[in-house]
Amino acid sequence: MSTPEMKSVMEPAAAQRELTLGEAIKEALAEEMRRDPRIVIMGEDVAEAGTVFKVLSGLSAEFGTDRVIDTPISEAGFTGLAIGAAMTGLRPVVDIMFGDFIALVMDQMANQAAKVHYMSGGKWKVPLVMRTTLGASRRSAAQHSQSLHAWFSHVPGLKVVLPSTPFDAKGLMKSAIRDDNPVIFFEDKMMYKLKGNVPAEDYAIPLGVADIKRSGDDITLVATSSMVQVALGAAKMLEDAGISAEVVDPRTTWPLDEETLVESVKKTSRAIVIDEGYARYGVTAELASVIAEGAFHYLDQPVKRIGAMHVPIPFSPPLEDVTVPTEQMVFEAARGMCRRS
Amino acid sequence: MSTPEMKSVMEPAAAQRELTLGEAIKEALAEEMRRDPRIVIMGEDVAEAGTVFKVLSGLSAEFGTDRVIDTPISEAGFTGLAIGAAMTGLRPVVDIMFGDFIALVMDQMANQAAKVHYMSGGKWKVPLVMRTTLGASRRSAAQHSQSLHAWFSHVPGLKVVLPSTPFDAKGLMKSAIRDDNPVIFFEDKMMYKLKGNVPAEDYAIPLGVADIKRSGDDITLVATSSMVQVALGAAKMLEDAGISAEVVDPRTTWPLDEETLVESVKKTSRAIVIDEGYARYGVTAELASVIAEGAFHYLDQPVKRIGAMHVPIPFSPPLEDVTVPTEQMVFEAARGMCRRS
Amino acid sequence: MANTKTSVSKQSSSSPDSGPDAYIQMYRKMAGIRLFEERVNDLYTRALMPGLAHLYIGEEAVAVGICSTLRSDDYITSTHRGHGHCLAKGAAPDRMFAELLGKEAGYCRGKGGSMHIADPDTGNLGANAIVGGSTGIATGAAFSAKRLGNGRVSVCFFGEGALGQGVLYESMNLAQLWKLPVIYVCENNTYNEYTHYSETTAGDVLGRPRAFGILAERVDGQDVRAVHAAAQRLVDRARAGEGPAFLLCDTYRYRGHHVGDVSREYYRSKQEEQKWMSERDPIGLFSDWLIAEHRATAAQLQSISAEIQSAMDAAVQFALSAPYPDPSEVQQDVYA
Amino acid sequence: MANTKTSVSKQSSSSPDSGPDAYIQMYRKMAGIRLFEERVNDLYTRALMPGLAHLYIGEEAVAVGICSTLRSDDYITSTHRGHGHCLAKGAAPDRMFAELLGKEAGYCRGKGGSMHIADPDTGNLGANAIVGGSTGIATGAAFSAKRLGNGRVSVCFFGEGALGQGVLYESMNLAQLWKLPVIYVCENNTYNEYTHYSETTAGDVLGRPRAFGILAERVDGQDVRAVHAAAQRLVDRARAGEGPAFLLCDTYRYRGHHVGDVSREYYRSKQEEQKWMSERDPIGLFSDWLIAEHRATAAQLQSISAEIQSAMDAAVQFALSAPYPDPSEVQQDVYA
Ligand SMILES: Cc1ncc(C[n+]2csc(CCOP(=O)(O)OP(=O)(O)O)c2C)c(N)n1
Ligand SMILES: Cc1ncc(C[n+]2csc(CCOP(=O)(O)OP(=O)(O)O)c2C)c(N)n1
Ligand SMILES: [Mg+2]
Ligand SMILES: [Mg+2]
Repeated sequence: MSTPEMKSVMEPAAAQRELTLGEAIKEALAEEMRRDPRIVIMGEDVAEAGTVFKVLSGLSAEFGTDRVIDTPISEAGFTGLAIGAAMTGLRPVVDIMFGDFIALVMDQMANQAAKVHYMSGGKWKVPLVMRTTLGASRRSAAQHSQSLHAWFSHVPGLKVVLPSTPFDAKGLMKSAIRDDNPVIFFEDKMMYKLKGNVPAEDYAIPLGVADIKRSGDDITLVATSSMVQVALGAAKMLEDAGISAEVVDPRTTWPLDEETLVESVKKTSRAIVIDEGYARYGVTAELASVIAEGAFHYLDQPVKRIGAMHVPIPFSPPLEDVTVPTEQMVFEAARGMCRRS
Repeated sequence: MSTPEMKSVMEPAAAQRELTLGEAIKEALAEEMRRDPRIVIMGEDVAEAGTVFKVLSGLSAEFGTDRVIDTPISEAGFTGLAIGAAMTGLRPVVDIMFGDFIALVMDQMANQAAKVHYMSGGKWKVPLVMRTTLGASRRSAAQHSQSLHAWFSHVPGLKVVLPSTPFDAKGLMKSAIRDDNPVIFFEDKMMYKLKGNVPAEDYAIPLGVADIKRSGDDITLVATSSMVQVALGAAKMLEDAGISAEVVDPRTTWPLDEETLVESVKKTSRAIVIDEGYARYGVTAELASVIAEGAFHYLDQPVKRIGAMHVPIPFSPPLEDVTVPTEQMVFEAARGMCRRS
Repeated sequence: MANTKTSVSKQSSSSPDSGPDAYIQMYRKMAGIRLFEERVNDLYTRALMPGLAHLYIGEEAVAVGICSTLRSDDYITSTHRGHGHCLAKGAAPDRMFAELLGKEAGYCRGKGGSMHIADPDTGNLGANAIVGGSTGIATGAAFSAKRLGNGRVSVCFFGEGALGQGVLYESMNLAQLWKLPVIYVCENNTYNEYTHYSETTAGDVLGRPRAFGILAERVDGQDVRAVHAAAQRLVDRARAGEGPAFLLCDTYRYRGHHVGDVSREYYRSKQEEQKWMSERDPIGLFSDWLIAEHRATAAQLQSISAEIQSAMDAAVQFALSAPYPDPSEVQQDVYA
Repeated sequence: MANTKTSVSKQSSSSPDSGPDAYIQMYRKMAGIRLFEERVNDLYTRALMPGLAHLYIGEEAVAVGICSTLRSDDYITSTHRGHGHCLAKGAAPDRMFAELLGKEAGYCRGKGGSMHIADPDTGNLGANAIVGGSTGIATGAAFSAKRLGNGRVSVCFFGEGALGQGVLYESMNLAQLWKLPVIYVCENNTYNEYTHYSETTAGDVLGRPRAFGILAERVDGQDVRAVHAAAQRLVDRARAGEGPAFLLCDTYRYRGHHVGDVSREYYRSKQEEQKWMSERDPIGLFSDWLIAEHRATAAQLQSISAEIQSAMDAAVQFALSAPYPDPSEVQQDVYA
């Protein structure tokens, strides 16, 4: 559950502290805000309400509504404002309530934030973090359930983070905040209550370093965000079926740690890529291509991709349930692949 | 240069008529507008100016400014308006001047147009065509040079068309207009003056049918939009080097004709995918994955992907020139692959 | 450029179309919405309804006052808080409940749910879960109506939170430039989720449409007769080809932003809620008036409520026992 | 909610800061922009400049009138028609030309080009090729200035075409809510590319900022003294913490939308162009005034022009002979 660099902070007894993923994110923000007065948070209902998911509860009490700022429902407007603020001495953290609403900020993020540094010949910088959500299964229907991180991953100039555990969430958030580039931080709504080990000491996890969440020999499950949990669940089922699965979490889709992915598959010679976005023209396509290219001669069958079904997410529970990858799906796919060869 | 269904219209002498790609698009629009009074065109400077690329010159004279309508610079607003109009009895064709500006309409297209039919349980329809551009090389810098069709290709409910010849452009535009779904039609700015055979008779090319633009045995070059022309150029160079390249044009990224792509690679056992969007998390990733999965046991080396370099497009000519795929690049990559094995 | 019309003609709040029957009809609709929403609350708190439920309780006079001036082929677009609009425009409670429960018999075969009720038969272009997301759509329906000459008008309902979305201004500019028959109905219920609208809304709300040359009026959104009268004028005007209008309705949501929003003290006081409920209840005010004006007796109104209650019982029962769509339907209707 | 301030105090158009030297300085800047743009035209038509060139000729009084009231650490954002703003804010012609030609010595090492000149040393946050794309950025710079208490103001230049973009309204709402020191400068040069602004702009332009409670004024954009005086008031006010303002400047672009736009008869008449050039030329009007008021002689002004001409010769020469960036630079500066 840790990168080599992080081992040291994981070992001591202090590491036994448990936080939810939501708490881990809040703690990262609070610690960084104490350290750096340039950090401000802005978004809809982030202050007294602490966001609709209550992730930021208490921050406005500690830092004041001057630093934890409620905005109008103007995603493009306050994102643009945050970009300008980031260029001129502040370090804004922007909250976009549902990942579906990033559709409203694509111009600001892709045409402005992502390009300012390059277009200015390296002179202006945009140290901005955008926090938003992804993930279905909440019966929220088509406009509140998408996982659109592939859009941002496609745009040079942006970095894209997808934490899968409380430990990672805190360490990655610290790096995101300290980064001088626009970083988008996608949080799976269904994981906010997930508990995990988070040491009390200060640590940061570098962006661009994948993590082997579980070692195995027979098949590599590359998974992102909450799909890491799904993959870990499937790995347990596979273990019972006598199959040893390695679970690799890229943690950031950009920068992408190709080497760790490829090395794992060189070892196992089979791979499934699991991501909650649409598989078509999505993250699974890139990760599968990187593996297929890097581990070509080691693969004994095609890389399998599992993502959201290519349909708008339906409201009705029995319909929604078949659109998202499950442990059972991953288990069956993996077992099939391990049997076949 | 034609699908089986289209053969008949290609054969007769009438087929010797030449049009530019821009003229072919205009002719398709004009013929459909004569046929169907529900079609209206709207966008910035589409009427008297006939668009900044002059593609629609003369249409407002024939159909009046009631059907070829200049709009304010409000991409999201008039796209939303067109969606509502499409739901209620019209068939709008919306013009987004530069493909970079689709960043402003992602909410309208991905959260509204793409989902209306599904969310309403199949009751409302959105027969809308969005025409826009892609392609670099015009020294237009980072905000006027992107090829962002991967974003739309990722969204279920949308169809995405990328014509590579005047013949295809006309036939695909007719299908796009007659389609009852939102269809985005990407035109490469650098191809408007490209000439080609366009028969005078009415024809339509179905969406979702790939076209083998050139037959060959040694390697498959899968290419989209103007990259088809690049691939054809490279194929000629390869021929001189004794290598027989097949050029396959999917013509639509969604629906995607997987079978034609896979069958070609089963024959040649080598593939390069070329698309002018960013390769990372882009169209090349999906096409390469489909091939790697479908023709796995036939491939003798990894599918190679060639796309735009992962940088904002720079203004300076010597910099911009190295960011886009060229015939030379494709030639060298293909020759390397054919030598290696 | 068009002139800015800022004058508001003060008319009597009873309108010619609203005879006694029409008023009873409006009462019936308002009570129907209230009781529908109570059932939703009940279903939700009993964990029988999946997803989120944003109740319209307290705002009934707006939807009913407006929709009672519309033809059944006129268009509306609605919001995340959309049950009231859909019912006022003619949706049947049984198929509404079925949709809210994700059942095949629902208006969208269960695919849309609470935030996406849509129905061509009643001119309902769809509720929308993107704040401000339907302003373009409503404007486009008006564009079609004008182009096709079918005399329809289009009503765009939205909360005051949508004043934060730029696309609203883009749409209003287009509507006024092209003189489209669209009415923008801003339901100012005082809160954007958990934030008071004064913290998110600078300047003067009516000044915004007026800056685009759009006729804009403000009305007491708890007075169904006033809403109806204002709407009648604006709708008639739009239908006559005189262009778009904007109607600001002051109102209040009695319940939480959604059913789960129960501890509200940190953003609004119990007293404030109590004051609205006891002094400005749209159904209470209207029934008092109906009785005082001898247009109905208390007993008549009670029997209407009783009638609706049993209709709601049946509707809920219908929805609860209706089957879910078959999972194989999931890939249907992605494309037309 | 803030009050709507609509009053415009009429003051004398000469402002206290503008002594004789300041006026000569403004003249020098305006002539400099004009001559710079003539060279751009020349370079472009001789096919020495890649890409597109949108000339500012005819609009010089706006950029100079405004920027002459700014400190060098104040911020501006600019547009596709941005050369004038950049020069007025202090950019050096040689590095501007170098950027326009894609040379390494350019402000952006050739990576930005004509539409993306940016320069931290002169507070230039960057020209922007997305219409309306910088309204948020300019507002954000004002947010920083207020937060950091550094007394800076931010000026957002945009053409009247940007009135079509919703993000402008979102930004203005934020600016007024938070009382940010930002001035929105709308350069109404009458055309959105090839379309008259009256076909794209409903209602009353000044009503738009005013609806958000923003102080808004209109000024003759061909009269640099009037622009300067109005700007001085609004900038002082913003710097004093009194919040944002909007300045509408009526102006005209003499040339095509871009250099290649030469046959313009289908959207505007030669007479119209002629009238503006002969009667409303900002440089002509200003030099007449300087001479009439004995603040300069014709000979002095001529010698200034001659000086600038030779400076431009040198600047163009510098840019033409400067090297291109090495292709290996293409992957630098994607990330900080
Ligand atoms: C674009 C967008 N941003 C944010 C949200 C989340 N959200 C849902 S309802 C709401 C508040 C809406 O307030 P208002 O428009 O006043 O409607 P009300 O709920 O008061 O009826 C918000 C912020 C959303 N659905 N869409
Ligand atoms: C979002 C967007 N839409 C369209 C364009 C294409 N475009 C470039 S300049 C222009 C006209 C701008 O008019 P205006 O704002 O009045 O500025 P002017 O050119 O008159 O200075 C248009 C439509 C663009 N660059 N960005
Ligand atoms: Mg509200
Ligand atoms: Mg203009």
